Amino acid sequence: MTKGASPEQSMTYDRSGTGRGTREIARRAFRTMLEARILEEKLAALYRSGKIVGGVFLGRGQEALSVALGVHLRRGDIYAPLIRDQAGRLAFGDTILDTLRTYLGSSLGPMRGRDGNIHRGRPSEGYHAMISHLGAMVSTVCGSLIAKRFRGETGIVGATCIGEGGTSTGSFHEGMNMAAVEKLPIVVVVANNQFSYSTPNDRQFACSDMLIRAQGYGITGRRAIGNDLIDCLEVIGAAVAAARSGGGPQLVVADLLRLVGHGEHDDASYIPASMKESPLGRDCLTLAKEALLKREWISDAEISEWQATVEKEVEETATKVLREPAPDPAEEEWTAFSVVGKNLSGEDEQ
Amino acid sequence: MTKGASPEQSMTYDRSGTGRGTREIARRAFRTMLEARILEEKLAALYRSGKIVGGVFLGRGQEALSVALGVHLRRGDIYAPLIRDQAGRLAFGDTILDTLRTYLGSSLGPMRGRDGNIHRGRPSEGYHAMISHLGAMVSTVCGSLIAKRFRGETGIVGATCIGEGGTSTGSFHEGMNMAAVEKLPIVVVVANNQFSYSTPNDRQFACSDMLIRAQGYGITGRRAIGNDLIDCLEVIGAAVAAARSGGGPQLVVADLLRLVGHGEHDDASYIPASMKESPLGRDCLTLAKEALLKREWISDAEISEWQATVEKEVEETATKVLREPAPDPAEEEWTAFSVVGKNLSGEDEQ
Amino acid sequence: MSITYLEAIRLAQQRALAEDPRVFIYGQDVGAFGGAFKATKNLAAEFPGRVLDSPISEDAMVGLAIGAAIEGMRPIVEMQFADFSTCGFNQIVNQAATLHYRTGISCPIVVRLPSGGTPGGGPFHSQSMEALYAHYPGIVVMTPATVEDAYTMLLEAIALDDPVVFCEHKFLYYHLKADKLPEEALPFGKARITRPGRDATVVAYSAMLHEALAAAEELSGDGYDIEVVDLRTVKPIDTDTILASVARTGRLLVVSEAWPWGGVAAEVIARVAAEGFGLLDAPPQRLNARETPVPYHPALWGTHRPTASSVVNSLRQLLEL
Amino acid sequence: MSITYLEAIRLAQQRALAEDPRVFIYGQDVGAFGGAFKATKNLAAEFPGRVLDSPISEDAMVGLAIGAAIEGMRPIVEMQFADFSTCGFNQIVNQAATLHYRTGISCPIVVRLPSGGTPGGGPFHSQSMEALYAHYPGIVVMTPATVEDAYTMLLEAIALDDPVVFCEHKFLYYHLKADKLPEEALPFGKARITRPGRDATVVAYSAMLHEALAAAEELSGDGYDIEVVDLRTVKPIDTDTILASVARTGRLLVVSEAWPWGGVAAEVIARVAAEGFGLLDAPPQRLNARETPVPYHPALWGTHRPTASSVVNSLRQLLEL
Ligand SMILES: Cc1ncc(C[n+]2csc(CCOP(=O)(O)OP(=O)(O)O)c2C)c(N)n1
Ligand SMILES: Cc1ncc(C[n+]2csc(CCOP(=O)(O)OP(=O)(O)O)c2C)c(N)n1
Ligand SMILES: [Mg+2]
Ligand SMILES: [Mg+2]
Repeated sequence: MTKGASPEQSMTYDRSGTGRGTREIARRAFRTMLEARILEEKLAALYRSGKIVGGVFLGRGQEALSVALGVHLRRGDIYAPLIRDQAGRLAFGDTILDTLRTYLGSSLGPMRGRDGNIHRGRPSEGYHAMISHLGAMVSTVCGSLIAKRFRGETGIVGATCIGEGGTSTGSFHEGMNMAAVEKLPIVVVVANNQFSYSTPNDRQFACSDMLIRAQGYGITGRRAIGNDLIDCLEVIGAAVAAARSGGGPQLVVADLLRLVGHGEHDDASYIPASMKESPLGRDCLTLAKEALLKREWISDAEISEWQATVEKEVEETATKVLREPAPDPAEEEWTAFSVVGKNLSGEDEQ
Repeated sequence: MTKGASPEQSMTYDRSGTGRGTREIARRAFRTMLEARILEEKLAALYRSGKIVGGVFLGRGQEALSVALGVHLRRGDIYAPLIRDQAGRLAFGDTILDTLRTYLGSSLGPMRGRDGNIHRGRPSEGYHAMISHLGAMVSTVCGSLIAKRFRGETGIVGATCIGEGGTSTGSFHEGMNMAAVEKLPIVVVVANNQFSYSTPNDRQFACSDMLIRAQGYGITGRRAIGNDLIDCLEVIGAAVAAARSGGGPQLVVADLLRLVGHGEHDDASYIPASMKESPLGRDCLTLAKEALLKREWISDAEISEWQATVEKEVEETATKVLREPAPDPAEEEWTAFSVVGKNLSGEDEQ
Repeated sequence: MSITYLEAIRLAQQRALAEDPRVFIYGQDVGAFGGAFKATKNLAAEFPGRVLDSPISEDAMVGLAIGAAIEGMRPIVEMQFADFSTCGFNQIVNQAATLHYRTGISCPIVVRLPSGGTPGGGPFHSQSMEALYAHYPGIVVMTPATVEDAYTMLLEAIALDDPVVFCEHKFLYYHLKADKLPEEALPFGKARITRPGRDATVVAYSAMLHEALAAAEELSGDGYDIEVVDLRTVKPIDTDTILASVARTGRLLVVSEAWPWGGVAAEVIARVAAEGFGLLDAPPQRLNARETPVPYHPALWGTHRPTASSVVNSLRQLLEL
Repeated sequence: MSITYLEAIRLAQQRALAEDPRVFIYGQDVGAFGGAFKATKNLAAEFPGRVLDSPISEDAMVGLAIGAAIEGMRPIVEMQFADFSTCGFNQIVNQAATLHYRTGISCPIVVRLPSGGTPGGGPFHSQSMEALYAHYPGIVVMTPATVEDAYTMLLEAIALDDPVVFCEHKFLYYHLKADKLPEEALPFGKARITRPGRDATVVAYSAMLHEALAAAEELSGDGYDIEVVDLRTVKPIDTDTILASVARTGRLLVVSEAWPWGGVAAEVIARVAAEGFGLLDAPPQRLNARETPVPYHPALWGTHRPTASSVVNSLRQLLEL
């Protein structure tokens, strides 16, 4: 994983657009959203054609929020993305190649066919590989930040995302409370897409506003407009900057809609048309394009060029990965122990 | 268990003291506090003399808060007390006899020597028997309330208590959120005694005020002065009445201090003297006595008489229970299955 | 009409809801959506207010079921995947399992676990957790392998006064079909001799029954006559039926999709070794999943779990011992 | 000087903190208070900032340790009682245990579980949870039975790259004493023949070692010569040492304080039956706790768990088989 992230990209984003970094950050964010969208369309196609087995879980409609976090992180930061974070992952430094290798189970990918789809990461590079159990990654990020504190590393941020449904887990609560007690530089972004799988929010929580929970933990809360890239960049940029400079944990809550099913097997027919047609249902990619065009930070020609470039890369990468070797059961070590345990045990000969 | 509770005792408590029930409720609450205090002193003595094995966990200093909940509950309500709720238990209908039998492991007690001390209850009478794992009883109370809702029973309340430390458990969070989603008539009382075992609040949570969490769950929050019986009766009385009449879940938070160790093995030397000497450290029993005497709701003579009566009952009951048979291993069924499972399985012959 | 294993589970719940007002269903997306696997499809509409979507709170889901059971209800909790039951583990093993012993009040809850591996399921959507729950006293653990058993055993689970962890296998959901559902069932806790034989006994359960049967079929081509026992319920274990089978065949192989350490296979062998030592003509053997998390890639997964062909290999070795 | 088992655990942590800057301790009341059992007494003062009180959040406590381990630390998590580790179960079995397999990054955390029964402990302060964790691939499970092992094995656990569940027995905390602590230790995963003998092998671990030794002593009065094997580490299990012992004695009894179903005893017997069948002169037997929650009353507790006298009974039966 070569992280695209570099120090200057985390300059505070400034809505007025006068700051030097602002335009560049927005451009990079938009390009990454495009990349995520195109890549995910390919994943869906590979799933439909039976090339990807298991499931495909997309972030369509949530790219603005996701990318806004990824784009503000730097080398040395910790990032534990969740289900709908293709855009944030790419911004943090994950690649089209690693994504496809993981979904297709290539033995050359970071997960070597052992785990798949969204359950990927490169923990040694600060990129945690989520487990499925929602909420579990909050405390893991806390732990990595504690380690950095022990080592005296400063100016570091840890970040994770979760859906509003995931906030109902005990694990999420324990992690948030712990982060607050330790005053860790963590940013937690809640993507409130109104449904957890099929379950509407009125069966998930009863507070009028999820953001109030920040106060309950004693941490800073911020609201972002989930399908507005400019707003997401600003709000999350501020949250990341605050955490980085000693402001303690930050909770960002953003309303939006996922514009696909929970997974590609799901037609999301439970999302009412009225909601899809409301402002919440507007596609963040379209909105971002309009906003950046209006500001003349990108041109139509550039977008077309980016689109073509990314499409080509995605297609070529998919073709390549489809030819890569599947993991060979005969070559596998078939042990869950690391080297030390393995050498000493002989447990695995059974 | 014969519940002392009767319908009129849950009349709304009225601080002005003009309501008919107010005086009676306060008198009964005070008498129960006295009973709890005397009983717990006996438990401590039995522990010191080696008669009680394992541990003894007392509620000294927390009787006002505890009793204020128990005294407002009725037959048909659900009550899941926790560690420091001797007073609330007695008010709900638990007895000196059952308490001593459970601590001393008598085979005639409700737990028959199988479980002990605070882990007692009579679930078939709405009195849940806590498991040790903190937070776990919130959802159990929710479940009993759901059952009553299914059966169309109304005017029912479920109640549970927890220390501020227990609010850090995922289990607590899940239960609170679930109660809010289901709009259940539950009252949860948090006894914020500043320490969970030895851990001070600044290592347990970071919010300036635990009460804010009520909003985060979308439920009503109320604050009580934890060592002020009159205030506790009023605030918890209002919470119970609100829950009973369809007002949904209620969170009551009260600051106080436990005036003993976590268990009788613990000298609580971690509690700073300054805190003990602060208003928080004032003994609720003394304060209640003063308040009731001032209002002329009780007299010194009455207190002396109650004291003598209870001391006698406690002594006599202890003497009796100490002579009761211990459970006989040879008579035990040694199965965890109920009748059906047992008859059908033969599992237990191993 | 052809009924799948999944449909049998749905129909059992439908019948229980219809016949017993104490029954309700609680779980993520089980309401209008009908559940992640559609095991509760249409039930919310048919039984208004009795099939309830829960928040993503496995601990509280089980806690709620326990509290309702105390008050006389018969709750069914659906875990979205067995693997997520680790988050409700404490309530199951420390509250539900101990309630009767501690208080004398029974705890008739059913926790449904969509279990076992499927291609592409990976480490967190594939687990077989029966041994975890069976280790604790007080929990009945069922592992139906057929459409008929899925139906009758789920009804049995709901009727039982003890907490039941009901391990239904996702791989069987759509693959397995039956013509009609039975009215009669084997008694609670009884194993079934699915295929009688003389040369060796294979004890299996859940999806592994079918691998064992396929292996037995293959070996019949070589003239071997393999007896296959379906445990059906793994806690309690029907040791008598197993011992009677081993008495006939003298050889035992236990096949399980779960990890070996302390699993059903270990427990069965420990019992047979202790109680039926003299019946054995050869060392009892087991075949389990490999000692790693369940891998994502189908090629790895196919090697990770026992299959008909690995059962055949194990049986050939056993027959030569 | 006389060192208790508990003090050995404290001293091992002290040494690890002194020698390895990557080590820190995290748990409820472990800081200034020194832990519920005083296993971290004075360590917070001696190593400022490295012995931290946690909130009552077992899931997050383990999660924090995992995240720190990813970044190269060597965290020790103290559960206040083993029984509460059910609340951190998911992080241990699904995150810590799978990390190396999934990502190639090892997860060197130690989770200390004050385990086992004591008089008056009751259902929720007495559990022996080794089998639960051992069932999952990727977790090392240690169960020291002596003061010396408590010390050296905890140091070994901290040094190990794999996650370790360290089951220290509360009953041994104060009862067991040694004169000094060893510098040398048996290799990782090796069982110890604590008492050599010819007539039967008793395999035990943790507190049960001492019941087994007392039983062996008693039976020596009758002229029996019992070999006692201390497993020390139950995952992995040192099958070779067990088989070698059974090869000498021909008879096997496994004693465990945990419940029987799928426990260490079942696993050991399954291995010996499969790999050492021909070595056995009699059916291998096990002696476990009874199939109920751990009872509160000492009289019940004393019958619930195996004791020297029940071990003697089991051995007498075994010797006559
Ligand atoms: C502890 C746990 N329980 C259940 C699941 C199954 N599950 C996976 S995604 C999901 C819905 C998540 O909803 P939300 O958190 O709102 O995220 P979204 O899918 O809307 O992005 C569920 C229930 C899980 N992953 N973890
Ligand atoms: C899940 C869980 N973890 C740990 C414990 C051990 N424990 C028992 S009481 C206690 C402290 C509780 O503090 P608090 O909730 O504030 O109640 P208090 O004792 O102050 O009344 C702890 C940590 C437990 N009972 N449950
Ligand atoms: Mg959502
Ligand atoms: Mg407290």
